[in-house]
Amino acid sequence: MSGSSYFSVLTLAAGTVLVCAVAILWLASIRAVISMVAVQGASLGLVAVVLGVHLHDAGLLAAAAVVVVVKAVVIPVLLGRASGSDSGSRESRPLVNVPASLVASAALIVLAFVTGRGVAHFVGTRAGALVPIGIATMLIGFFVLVARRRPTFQIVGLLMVDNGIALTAFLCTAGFPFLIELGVSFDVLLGVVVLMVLSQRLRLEFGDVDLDELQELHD
Amino acid sequence: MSTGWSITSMSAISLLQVVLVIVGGPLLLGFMRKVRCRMEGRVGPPVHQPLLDLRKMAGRERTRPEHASWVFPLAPVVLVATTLVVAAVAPLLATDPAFGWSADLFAVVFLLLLGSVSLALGALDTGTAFGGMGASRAMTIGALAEPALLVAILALSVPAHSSNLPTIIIRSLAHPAWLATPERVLALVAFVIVIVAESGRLPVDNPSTHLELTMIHEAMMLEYAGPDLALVKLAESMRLVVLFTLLADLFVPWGIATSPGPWHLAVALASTAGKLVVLGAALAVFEVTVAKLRLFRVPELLAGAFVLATLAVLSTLVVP
Amino acid sequence: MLLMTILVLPLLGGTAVALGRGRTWSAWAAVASNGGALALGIIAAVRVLREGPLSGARGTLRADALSVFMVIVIGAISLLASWLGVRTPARAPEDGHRNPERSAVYGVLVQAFVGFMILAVLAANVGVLWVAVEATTIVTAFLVGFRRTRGSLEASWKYIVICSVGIALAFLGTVFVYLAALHAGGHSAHALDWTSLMAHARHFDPSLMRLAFGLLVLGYGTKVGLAPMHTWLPDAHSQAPAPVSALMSGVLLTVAFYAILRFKAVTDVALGPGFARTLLVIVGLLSLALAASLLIAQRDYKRMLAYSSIEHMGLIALGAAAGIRLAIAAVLLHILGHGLAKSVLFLTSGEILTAEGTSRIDGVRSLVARRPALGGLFGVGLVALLGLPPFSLFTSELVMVRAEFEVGLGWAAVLAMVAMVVVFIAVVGHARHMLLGPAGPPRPAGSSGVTAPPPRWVAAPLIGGLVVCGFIGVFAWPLSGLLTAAARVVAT
Amino acid sequence: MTAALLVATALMGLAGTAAGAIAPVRFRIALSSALTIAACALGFVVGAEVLHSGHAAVVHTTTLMPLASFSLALDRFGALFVVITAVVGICAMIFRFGYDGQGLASRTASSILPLFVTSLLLVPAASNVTTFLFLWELMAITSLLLVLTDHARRSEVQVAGQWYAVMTQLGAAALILGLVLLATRSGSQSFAVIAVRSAHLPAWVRSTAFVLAVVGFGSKAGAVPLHVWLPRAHPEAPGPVSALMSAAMVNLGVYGIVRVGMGLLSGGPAWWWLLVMGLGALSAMFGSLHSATSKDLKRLLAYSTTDNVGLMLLGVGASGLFADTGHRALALLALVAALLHVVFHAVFKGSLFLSASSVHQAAGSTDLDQLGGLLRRMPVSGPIFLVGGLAIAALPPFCGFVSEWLLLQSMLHGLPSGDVAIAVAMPIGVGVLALTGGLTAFTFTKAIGIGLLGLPRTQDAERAGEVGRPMWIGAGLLAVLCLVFGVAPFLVIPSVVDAAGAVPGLHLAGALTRGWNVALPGVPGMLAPGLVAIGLVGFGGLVALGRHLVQQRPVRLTEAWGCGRELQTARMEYTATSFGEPLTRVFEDVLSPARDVDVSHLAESRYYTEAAVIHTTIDDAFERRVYRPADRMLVRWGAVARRVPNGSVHRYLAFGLVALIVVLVVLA
Repeated sequence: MSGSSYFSVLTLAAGTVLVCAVAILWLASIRAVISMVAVQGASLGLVAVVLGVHLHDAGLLAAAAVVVVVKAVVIPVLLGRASGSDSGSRESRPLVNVPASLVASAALIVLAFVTGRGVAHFVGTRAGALVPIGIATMLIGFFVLVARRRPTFQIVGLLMVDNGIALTAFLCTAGFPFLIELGVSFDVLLGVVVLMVLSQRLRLEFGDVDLDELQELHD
Repeated sequence: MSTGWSITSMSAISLLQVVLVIVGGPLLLGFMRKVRCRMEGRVGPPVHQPLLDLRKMAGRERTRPEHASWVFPLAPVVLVATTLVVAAVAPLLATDPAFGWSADLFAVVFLLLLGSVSLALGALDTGTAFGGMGASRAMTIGALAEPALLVAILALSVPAHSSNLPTIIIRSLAHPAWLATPERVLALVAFVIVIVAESGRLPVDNPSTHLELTMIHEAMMLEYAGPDLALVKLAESMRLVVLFTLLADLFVPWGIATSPGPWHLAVALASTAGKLVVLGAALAVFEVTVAKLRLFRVPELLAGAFVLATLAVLSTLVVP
Repeated sequence: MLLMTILVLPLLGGTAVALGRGRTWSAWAAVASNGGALALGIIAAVRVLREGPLSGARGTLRADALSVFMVIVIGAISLLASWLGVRTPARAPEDGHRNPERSAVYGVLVQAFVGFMILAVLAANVGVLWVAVEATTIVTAFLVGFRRTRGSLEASWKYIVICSVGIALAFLGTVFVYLAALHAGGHSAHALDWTSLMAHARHFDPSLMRLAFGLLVLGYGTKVGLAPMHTWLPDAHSQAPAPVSALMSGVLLTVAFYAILRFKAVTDVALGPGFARTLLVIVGLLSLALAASLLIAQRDYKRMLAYSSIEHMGLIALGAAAGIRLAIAAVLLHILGHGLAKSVLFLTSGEILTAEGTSRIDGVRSLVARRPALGGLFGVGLVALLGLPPFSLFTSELVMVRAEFEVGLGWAAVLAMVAMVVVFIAVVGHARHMLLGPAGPPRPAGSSGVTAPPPRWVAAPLIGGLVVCGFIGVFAWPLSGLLTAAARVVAT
Repeated sequence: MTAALLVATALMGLAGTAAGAIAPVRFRIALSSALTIAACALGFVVGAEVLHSGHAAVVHTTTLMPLASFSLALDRFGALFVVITAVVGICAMIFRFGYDGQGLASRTASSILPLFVTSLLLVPAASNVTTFLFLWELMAITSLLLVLTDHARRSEVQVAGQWYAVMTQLGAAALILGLVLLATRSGSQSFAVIAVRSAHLPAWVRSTAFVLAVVGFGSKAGAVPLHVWLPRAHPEAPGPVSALMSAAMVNLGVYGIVRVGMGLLSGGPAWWWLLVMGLGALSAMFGSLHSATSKDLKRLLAYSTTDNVGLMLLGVGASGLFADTGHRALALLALVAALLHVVFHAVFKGSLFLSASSVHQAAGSTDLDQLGGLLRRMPVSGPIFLVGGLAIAALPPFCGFVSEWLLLQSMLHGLPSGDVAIAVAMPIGVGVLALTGGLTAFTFTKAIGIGLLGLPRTQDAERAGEVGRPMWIGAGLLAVLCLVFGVAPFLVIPSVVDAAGAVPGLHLAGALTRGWNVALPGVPGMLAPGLVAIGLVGFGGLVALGRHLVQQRPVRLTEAWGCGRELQTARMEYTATSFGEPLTRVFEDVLSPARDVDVSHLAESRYYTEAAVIHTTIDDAFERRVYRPADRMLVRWGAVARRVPNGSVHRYLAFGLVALIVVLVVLA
């Protein structure tokens, strides 16, 4: 792969991750959001593949495979199944409405680009220059956690934070040693599974809940 | 201490002082009563009437309220004993009675306080409302008089660098200029107020009243009879004499015997008698002209005395 | 081999529970396995002191004095917690009777929890440490929600979401550290080993390390319960079954702090001591202020204990900020002392909850008179927790204050002291209402079932925990060598 | 030798604790008390030996106190306090053999009491910061637990315990900060090293440390305005404990101020000592005023402790002031006066608290308005209280008189020194001393007169009888000491001079005693307490004899006359409230008493009154104006803070997002 095409593919993939993040913020339907998550996972995998090919790093390719399997296939499927019963439900009254969320996400992206410049500069590679995209994805994910009421949205937000960080990691260091990468992915998977189980249990015991109804515990 | 005093002469002086106080007390009271009566245009009883009263009381039966404990009969004894101890060691007639070195002004104050406390306890022991009332009022006044008294003593002690009575008197005899200093005058006024208050005279207390709600000292001795009553009355008059004599000796020490010898003593006796007569007459005249203060105005009087005494102390520091 | 055994033992206990389907003997087997871990930890400590750091599993595990100290802390508290946990599953309110399957799940999860914590402190590699800490989150999420009440599910949700985010931030920090290590010439396979990090730290890029350590403090600080990401802690601690609360408050928090401590050492080499100090002072004071403020009007005694944990984590952060050996030794002593006292308190509060049927402070009265054993334990535990002698928290707090003054953090120590006084006032006020007063007539029968005092075998480990806490506060010899050696690992 | 004994003291105390914890119920009290007495006896021997020889008893080990070391070094100054504690401890423990009230027999109390006594004994020996603070806090927590002994029966106990806990912790925090500041700046924990190096510390460090120490120790000593716990906690503690607290524990506050101010810091500027004198004056006045108006016997005694601590602090402050202006002999004199007052206060307050507990046990109350007539019913305990009361009122021939006299003398002789600070401070000091002296006489006239004399006011008081022998022996020993020290102060003064001489920089040319008498070197005249006693007894005997001779008929018992009342009943007696009423009125502005009048009318007509009840309650002004508002502020703050974490996971996550953004912005 030539240098410039490598970089444009990389940019495209990383950009897709960020665009998916913004899209998730925009969308209200849970089913659409889950498909966006799948796209985001796939793009993340693509980033890893491109980097792996470029650097001739077998470990990175293996990691890419794990990422694709876990984040683009398993988790979306699980999410879809878990929210099967209420897959038609929507985030009807987000804590921060969609226009304001989009403005906020723009601000977060600016913030990420300002604060990520130092790291990008330090990494020194062309891939490294894309680090702010990872940070921005993470921040938007965090914002989803803060601004959305549905349990599924929070799981998605968590995934976005994770994807953002994973993207940053790939771009910065071309990934961790494979075993650790595996452990990390496994942890993420388990975490999502646990959350899904919990949300199911919540629904079973208390019916359809918004998370901000969970305010029984406080001082 | 100045030399030349023998043990015998010192003991003799002490004995003389004790006798003077025992006999002089009632006589002083009688004299004061006479003066008052004269001023009020009455003849009044003879001067030695209080002595006669004491003798009569001594012959009566002793009684004790059935609920009272041993404190009740003990109180008059302690009251008299404290006064006698002061009379024996304080330089009333001469600068060196027996144990004069131990005659400390602060100690004198605490001894007299012991007497007051024991009388108050005796009054409380009767369990009557009047006993409690008298004790409460007497102790309140005592508590408030004490600061003024001690600070006044401090003012007198500072120039002499000692609170030892003979030392103060001897040093002020040696420095007559001290006597007219502002701190002396201020301390004198404070002293007088305190003595009036402590010994239960007008305007603080009216010793001749038996009007129930105005009594202070009288209320405390209501239950005493016979020799006990005599002791309490005697002690009251003795304290007055002791305080007057000390006042006179501290502020106008001339006449006090500074060396042994019958002549000196005779002069001292005469001068002391003269001072007592003057003081007694003055107090009697004063008592005729004022009315009794309300109980709750008394603290103001004593606070005034305290301020004067404090000023006295401060002026000892300002005026070298 | 030794390290591997320590790591595997609790898991063996867990296997036993699984095989025994949660029957009582298998629960006791788990207790024994935790005891064994403690004993082996002590043996490892002796060996480390004599021979230097141990390693195992082909370099994946490594134990220096700090690690073995943490192993001992984990061992001791897991022993206590699993001991009291023997009868916990039977108490889950919706069951009424012993449900073997759930007992087994409970036992296995607890043992896995313990195992992951041991892995975290024995890991030679930062990445493994991260994986282990994240794993504890997942395992405990089920334990927090074990009672399946609305409250416990809510707590469990908050716990896992907040901690996952936090730990993700720690991962980002780790990524940056890795980046710095690679640029400083570390080999990718071992660049994240503690030894390698410490060796190359001098060449790390300062601005990157600043960002990395900031993220690490924020991220691991979430698990430690440091403000502002402490918010999961009171909910989770108050809803989890008592032994789980005890484990979480007693060791999980400090295992996460162990990570901060390690990274602080790296940061100190890279940046000098000033940066990490500033950061830790800020979070420490923030946590203290917060804990003090929220304890004043606290209404739930388990939450009270949880906020007290936040307070103590703040103190530990301040101690670590001082950073000198004395301070670190005191921090470690505090970790052990707090772990013991807090776990005893949580376990006791579990017994109180079972006996009284409420965790509200105003629902519990005259405990000392009505239930002398529980009231006494709770009272003595609070005395220990408030930093009064002879318990070790007194000594460690005093030494931390000393160390703070020595490095010029006297002002922070003064503020901390103010917060501690407020905490003291608040806790004493609450404790007074709970513990003191007349026994009065027995409560109406409907309110709760158990009135009998806890059996001896329940009281014994609790008393033992407090006795140990007092012992290490008075006597220096068994621990001071290990403490100084451990402090030397991370303090300059 | 002394070191070994010191260790033995500690071990004996711990054995007492063990005995209290594990001995069977039948032997529990006997065994733990006996071992505690043994510990006190050993402590007494060590203290006496150190006082006598001047060789410090030194114990040092690194086995105790992790990350620090345990170190004791008992010098003469500390030894004095050990001896005091030992004496009070022995008497209190003897008392305890017969005392069965207030839950002191429980296992908890039996095991903690010896520990409390042991920590009291060891605090003055501590010679490094960690050891000192450890023992100090041990003393605080054990005493707190002992105060709480009777919590189950009276809710006041809980309140008292809470006040005590909070105030003692405030003090401890100040103390920790002050001592640690001193230790780190001097580079050593050891008191000896600090004492050497502190002179080179910057002035602000020295002053800060001193002020913090004054706050810390002042709160333990019960100095106003840190006293609020004392009038609550001392009365609620079981008898022997309140005696130990009032007679031994508060002393250690004075000990600490002297140890830090004069020992570790070797004296300081005049304002330090004016501060101490100011606190002392305030405490003395406030304490004596409140004790004069209290109607509960133990509360009255507790306020009187504040009063007496004030006098001690006056002496200590005067001493420091003199030392600062170079009057070393005067400084020593003032310190001796203060320490002598510490000794005597321990003796009379110990006997007062113990006999007040006897009264409590016999008559079931310490409310003076429920007592009366007890002197006849308690032929031994009554006189013991009487003696203690006369001693505390500084009346000859009892011991309080001697120390107050010395205090007055030290102030008198300081006056001409020409220093402005002294010139202003001393007259005020004398005034305060005098006022409190008068008020104390008032107070104890009331306590004795209302409590012990007259008619019993309740049936319980009517039925009261003498308490068991151990109780009056314990209290009686102290009462005997009141008299012995009052008549023959030369027995203690040289030791106190030695103890005060251990404070660096103070020395006295000559002795303070001449034969049986107390005399200042180079000043004519002296105090002859022995002579006064002989005079009183002699003249008293003569007067009594004379009375007997003039009237030999037996005394007739009569109904009290009372200006002609037909029937004397206890309802007509003056109560403590009415006794204090004139004083309450005089100081109305300071005390601001609250009066409630409940009038119930006859059913037939509301113009006729059936009964009128007047309640006068006097709150502590500092409690009302300072502590309660502070508490309210804290509560309000807590209520505000509680609203921030509202349980919403979104809000919690928002905290995190903000924190993350801050981290990114600041650090990246």
